[in-house]
Order: sequence, then C-alpha cells, then structure tokens
Amino acid sequence: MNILTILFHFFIFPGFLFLVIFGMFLTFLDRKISARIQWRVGPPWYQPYLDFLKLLLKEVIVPINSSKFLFLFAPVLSFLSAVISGTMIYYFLLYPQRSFLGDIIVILYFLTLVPVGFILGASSSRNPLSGCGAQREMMLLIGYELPFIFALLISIVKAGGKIKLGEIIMAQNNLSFLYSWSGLISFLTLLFVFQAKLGYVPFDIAEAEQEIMAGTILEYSGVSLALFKLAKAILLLSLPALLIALLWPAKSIFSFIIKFFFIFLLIVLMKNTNPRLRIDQALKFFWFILGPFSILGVILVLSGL
Amino acid sequence: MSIKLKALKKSPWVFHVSAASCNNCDIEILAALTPRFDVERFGILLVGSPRHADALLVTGVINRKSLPRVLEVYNQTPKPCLVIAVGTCACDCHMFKDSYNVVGPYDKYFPVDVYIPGCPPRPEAIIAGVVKALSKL
Amino acid sequence: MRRVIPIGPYHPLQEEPEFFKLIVEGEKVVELEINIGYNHRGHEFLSPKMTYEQIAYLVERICGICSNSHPLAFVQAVEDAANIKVPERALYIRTINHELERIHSHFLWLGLAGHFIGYNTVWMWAWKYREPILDIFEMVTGNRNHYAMNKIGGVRWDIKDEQIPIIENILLEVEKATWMFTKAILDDPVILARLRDVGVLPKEVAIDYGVVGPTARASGVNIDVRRDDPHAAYDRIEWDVIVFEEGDVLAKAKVRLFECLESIKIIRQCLRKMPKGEIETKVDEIPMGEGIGRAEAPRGEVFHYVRTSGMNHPIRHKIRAPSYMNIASNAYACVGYSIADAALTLAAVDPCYCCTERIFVYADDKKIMGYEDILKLSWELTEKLKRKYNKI
Amino acid sequence: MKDLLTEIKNRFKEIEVYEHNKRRLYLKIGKERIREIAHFLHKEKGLRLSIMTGVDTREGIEILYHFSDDKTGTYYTIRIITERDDPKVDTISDITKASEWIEREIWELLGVEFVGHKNLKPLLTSEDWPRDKHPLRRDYEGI
Repeated sequence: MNILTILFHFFIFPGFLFLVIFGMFLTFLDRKISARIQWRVGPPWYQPYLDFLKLLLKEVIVPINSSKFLFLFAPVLSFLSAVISGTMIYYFLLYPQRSFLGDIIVILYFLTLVPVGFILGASSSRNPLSGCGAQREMMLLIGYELPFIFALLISIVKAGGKIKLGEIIMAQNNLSFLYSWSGLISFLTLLFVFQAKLGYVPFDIAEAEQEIMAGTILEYSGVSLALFKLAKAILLLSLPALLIALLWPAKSIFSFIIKFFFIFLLIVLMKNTNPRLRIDQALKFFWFILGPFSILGVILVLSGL
Repeated sequence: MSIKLKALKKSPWVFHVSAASCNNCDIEILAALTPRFDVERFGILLVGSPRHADALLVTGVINRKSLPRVLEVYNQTPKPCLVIAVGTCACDCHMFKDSYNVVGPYDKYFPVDVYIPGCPPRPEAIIAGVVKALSKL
Repeated sequence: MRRVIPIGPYHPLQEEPEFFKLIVEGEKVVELEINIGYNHRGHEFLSPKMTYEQIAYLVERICGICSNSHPLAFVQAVEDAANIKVPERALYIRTINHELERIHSHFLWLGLAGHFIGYNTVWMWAWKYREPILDIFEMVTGNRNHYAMNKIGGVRWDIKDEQIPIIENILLEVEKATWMFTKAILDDPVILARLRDVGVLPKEVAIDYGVVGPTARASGVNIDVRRDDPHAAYDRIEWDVIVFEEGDVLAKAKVRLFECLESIKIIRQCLRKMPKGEIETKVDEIPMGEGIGRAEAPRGEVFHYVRTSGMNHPIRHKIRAPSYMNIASNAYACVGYSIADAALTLAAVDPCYCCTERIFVYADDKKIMGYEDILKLSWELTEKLKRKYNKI
Repeated sequence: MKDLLTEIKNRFKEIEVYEHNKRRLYLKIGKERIREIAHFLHKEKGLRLSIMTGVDTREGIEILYHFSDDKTGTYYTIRIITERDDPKVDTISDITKASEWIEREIWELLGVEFVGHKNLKPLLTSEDWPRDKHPLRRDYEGI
C-alpha cells in the first residue's frame, strides 16, 4: 500500500472530504425531514454548505476573559477526533481485513473526544451559561458511556472476544448479530446512546436553547462554530455506520444505504417526537434503565443467546 | 458580488432583540417561522445567541433600563451584521415618544439598515424586509 | 456555593423582556430574583394626555396577545363611570372576540411550552392551528393582531351573516386540533414526566400572592371574572369554569386546553343567539366620576380603573395586567426545582416571558466564585453520583 | 354582599360609603386604620387584593386599595388620603404578598413611602433614575 492510497483514504474517501460533504448533506436531510414532520417546507439542499461557507467568512470573537488557546483549540479537537473516528469506521467497513487489534477502543476514545472538545471550549469561554452547558455535557457523557461500552461488549463477545472491528464485521458473514436477543438489546441501547452523542432531543440538554441559550457553543462564532457544527454533522454520518458495522453489516452498497437510512430515520423521528428531558431524568434513564438493560444484554450474550 | 455576500444572502441567521415592545412584532416574527410562512425555506434561522447571528431583528422602543443591554447585544454580534427595525415602535417610537421612560428609537444608538413599519407588520412584510436588507448588500 | 444564572431580557422566544436571576446550587434553584421594568413604557403617564378614543388604541398596545382584553376592560371602566348602556349585539360581538383571543393565546402558549421543553413539533403544530383563528380576526376586524374592535359604547365592526358559517367551519377544525393536543399531551409519558409535579403552587400561596386566571384555577382557586362579575354577554350563555387542584405545570396546561373547548362552546352559542340591531350607542359626554372595568384575559383578570374629569381625557388611569400578579408568584414556585424546570415554571404562568441575558455574574453571598470552582463542584457532583452508582 | 358592607360599617364606624352601583363600592377611611381594614378584608373575609392605585389630587395623594370579592363579583375600593409633602402610609405587604410590588411601584412613581415595607427598591425605573422625581405627580416636568 503506497503513501498515495493512504493519503487518498485519509483525505478523500472515506476520510475528510467524504465525511464533510456527506455529513453536511445529512444535516440537510435531518432539517428537511423535521420540517416535513412539522408541516413546513424546509430548507433547500444546498443550505448547510452555504451556512458553512458563511460561517467561514465571519469574524471570530474571542471573549475577553476566556483562555484564548483553549477556546480556539477546542473546536479543532472536536472536529479532528470526529474526522478520525469517522474515517476509521468507514475504512474498516470497506476493508474489514485491514483492521488492527484494539481499533474499537481507539474509535471509542476518539468518539469520546468530541464531547470533550465541547466541554473544553465551553469551560474556557467563562460564560456561566456555557459553564452550565459544559457541566450538563459532562454529566451526560458519564451517563451514556457505560451503556455504550456494554453494548460494544455484546458485539465483541459475539465475535469471539476479538477487539477488532474487522473481525466483528467478518464474524457476521452468515448471520447478523442483530437477529438475536442480545443483539436487539445492543441495537436499542446504541440508538439511545447515539441520540445523546449527537445531542439530539430528548438528550439535547447541553445545548438547550430555551434554558441556557445555546449552552456549550454559546460564545462561538465564525470558523470555530462551523467546526463544531461539522463535528456534529460527521458524527451524524459515522454513528449509524458504526451501528451497522457492529450489529448489522451489509453485503452490498445498496443494502448498506437502505440500512443506514433506516437508522437515520429512526434517529430523526425520535428527535421530533419527544420533548427534552431534564438532566437528572436523563441520567436516571441511562443509569437505571439503559445500564441494567445493556448489562442484561451482556448476560444474555455470555449465556449464548 | 463576492462569494461571501452570496453565502450571507442565502443563509442569514437572525437574532431577535426586543427592548420594550408589546409582543406583537415578536409574535409575528415567530409566526414567520411556523408552517404557514416557514422562513427556513430561504435559509433564515432564528438563533439563540447573538454570537451566531448575521442580522438583528429589533422590535419595540428602547427604555432607560433596556438601553445598556440592547447596546451590549449589538456589540456582541460579529460584524458585518444587519439591523432590521421591525414595527412602528422600532422605527420612530410610535405613540410612546412622550413617555418619561423612553429614550428613543434604535437608530439613535446604532445604524439601522431597514425599517419595516406596521403595528405589527405582517409576517410577509417581515420576510420582505429581510430580503430587502439582503439585496442592499 | 452559589452562582447566578441570568434568565433575562433577550431571547428568540421571549415576548416581553423581564429579567429573572436564578440563584442556583448545582442545578437546583435556591432563590429567584425577579427584576421587571425592561418593558416599562409609561402607559399610565401617557394615558391622561390622550383622549378616550386614543386611549383605546394605547391600551391595546400594552400586550400584543391580550390586545382585546385591555381595551375591553378600559371601555367597560369608562362605561361604568359614565353609565353608558351598550347594545345587546355589541356585547355578543365583544364576547366572540374575547373568546377567539383566548383560543389564540392558549394555542400560542401551548406552542411555546412545547418549545420550552424542546418539543418543536408541538410548537409548529400548535401555531399551525392558531393561524385560522387569526384569519377570523382578519376577516372580522381587518387586522391579524391589535384588532381595534372595542370603542366606548359598542364595537367598531359588525359580524356579517355570511361570515358566520366560515367562522363555524374554522371552529370545527380548531376543536378537532384541541382534542388531538389534549390526547397527545395526556398520553405521552415523557411529557408527563416533564410536567407533572413541577413548579407546584399550593392553594394558600396562590391566594396570598393574589394570582389570577389559569394560574389560580390550576391551583384550585375557583375564580373567573366571566362568571363572578359577568361582563359582555357571559351571563346569557352556558359554560363551565375549569378548575384543577394540583397546581403543577401539567394542571396549568390542562386548564388551558379545556378552556379552549369551553371557548369554542361559548362562541358557538354567541353566534346562534346574537340578536340583530345596533352595534354602538352614541356617546355624548363623559361626566366626572370613576369607574372600574375588568375582563378575564387569557392570563387572568385585567383590571382598569379610570377617573374621569368631565373633559375628553381622564385624570388617572390605572392598569393592572394579570401577569403582574402571576409573575410574582414564581418567586415561590421555582424554588427547589432544577434550572430546566424553572424555565418551564416561569413559562407556565404564561407571562410575557423571556430569557437569557448576556451579563455575566458569578456571585456568592460573600465571595466571588471563579469558574474553576464551579467546574470542581460539577466534578464532585458527578463523582458522588458515580460512587452512588457503583454501589448498586 | 350587603352583609359584608354592614359588617364593615359596624366595625369601622367613621367609614364613608359611596355606592356607585351594587358591584362597585367606594369606602373612605382615615389612613391610620388601613392595616386594620386590610387585615379584616383579606385575612378574615378572604377578599383578594387586586391592585392599589395612587392618584395625585388637589387634597393630597389618594391611595385606593381595590379589594375584590370573588364570590359576589364586587369591588370594595378603600380610599385613603395622605399629605403631598413627605407622604407616609403603613405597609400592608406583610398582610398580603400581592401588595409587595405595587407598593414599590407607588413608592417610585408617586413618592409615597410605605412604612414597614422590607424591600422598598425601584421596580420599574432604572437604577440611575433620580429618586426625587416622581413621574405620576402633577408637577412632574421631566428629568
């Protein structure tokens, strides 16, 4: 494998360019579907690109009291970790045999770094509302990480204890993990966790516009804001793919797209048919409902179901 | 026309400032978001923070207590930003200009780009005003 | 261990600028400081400088949502002072207008409440069904808002016979929508979890603060000006006052939804019973005296006191809007709940509400808190929760 | 409704009653008895304080306490008169919380001091408003 292909994979497909362009397209789809549910027409397809372009060219304001380096670095951190995790997920979906030992853990870490970027940026801006948002984001992170890991564990155990995304995908050549009790549990758990990771209703507590304005991203403008928005857009593209890789691998591109949009639609529908939870309710949900539920899944998978 | 202005024209994010208004302009601004008028078609979004805004929709008259806060919101908005005065109160104080607590319309304190008169202006008029403001660029 | 979360004048969803200082510990509100006056325009100062005809327009612009209630209360105050008798048909038209305004206002609140809990679909749907009501207003009075319908001695526009079937059709549609919302809200477990037992205002406290309207009726205080002191044509019509005992946000939502249905009932009866005839009496002169006018606005009792001078302008005009009493009660209702609940509770009295101010204060009773302290606090809290969780 | 009026008449002998119509009653009483009558109406009879009005008249500053009897729909307006220079009235904010804000408002717009009010600070006007200017007084000429 020469350097050019690596660069190609990293920067063009399935890396940076692919993620950015299709991620933004998905935000358009999200907005459009939401608008249709709300009996509106919704934005035209090129809207996210224009928004992005406009943000790139706007002034970046750094609040006086903030720590300048952290404030500007945080969006970059979020964005880069989103890109890396997205690239890895799509790369292993394409070439499952090239996966390396422990890559799931790497993906897990990079996915966690995205909200950490949000928290860092919000905390460095020294705005009490952002602070409140950061605090909520932190609590939410602690809330959903545990069920997330348990859900991952289900797939890992099913694949014979291999901590390799490629192995997991290949182990499902005959039968997807989804078609078992534990697989189903894992699927549902991941769906809720992804909702929280994306910051969508009912778990958009950290960015609750009506309570704490825009929460974590309150003080951001211009390019930094665009990077945060892009990080979220890329997550929107890569998380359903991760779910597919873990539980429901597709044989062809066509079936991948169908599965992808099915999951995407579930996420958008959930966003539009629920009110926002309170932070304590969300934590209760993750720890006392989803946590034991995913542990049940682990027990089931250990007993071979 | 530069690409910057082109993008700005197609995606104006507005922040809504109401000093001392009677709500009606504010309601009509919100009504412009809702299914019958749906300004998201044109890429107009109402945002929660002045930092994200390209245009300020200002309503109502300014009174002594709200003046410093209005100025602060204006200063916090990244430039270039448009200021659109919605409603007769925002344009010229309407029937409140004799009051002891009113310090004047918005254009006394910062430049206003477009005036939309009416008490309240209809949502169509507000959309037309925003479009006019953009074509001024 | 305290910090201040400002909820104050400027926000996309705000209507009137008021400024609430939430003093919080972690996520829990321990004290609420209400600071109003960002919307003070001096109506009471301007009113004696204007003629009675002009004041009707002036009081209309107190609030854009109650823009029928204030003029109605004002003209009733002047009619009370001058003993003017209003023709029967005008009373019915006033009632119809008043109830239409109530439906439009309650739908508006429902939409905003949906938005406050992050449920934008409810917002959009509620506002979609609100538009037909505004269409009726536009058809009858010529304006979507600020109807300019009430004048001393009667009303300005008549409801024509050919308009009645159109209004009835729209009411049918709105009635269906109201039932849909009622079912949707009472069936959704997540909405119930967010609204139930939040911002409870007990009956004694409600009486002490003198709250009015749906806020009082949701706390079990059975008051309604329309029944207690009938104005317009309310004593000629059959309808019920909706009262709930719980006092939480859910009860307030239920009161408003069921009131919409009552309003539809009232309008239907009015349209049927409305007699033919004049819509205004000629008013020659307003003698010296004083009068009190009250009307049940969507948010509660509107009170106007007018002291007339014998000339064409009053000496004193006192206005009391319902939110004046209701907002004060938040100082009790918000304490002890989380920030998310406080925002909802503030919204639940349907004040002319607003949020989010951009003045940053971290304050303790004595010492100023740095940002690191708050972060540390938050970490401690999460650590505590973690420990709690690990035990299980 | 008549019963409450007779009860008031029996208890407060010097009260002057003006009956505008049967649902609008205006009662005039000396300002030193306002706490007593407010306590009687609110605590004993369960009337709701709707609002207070301050009027600057020739005789002095009139303060009207509008009590609403929701069972009969009657308004009992208690009228007291205080002098124009350095007016002082006893507060009733400890009797009903409803009067807390309106007393602050009358204090800042008309300059009537409510003796015993715990939190007498400006409600509507800004912090830098000159405290000796009262916009609702007849001699107000702007700041």
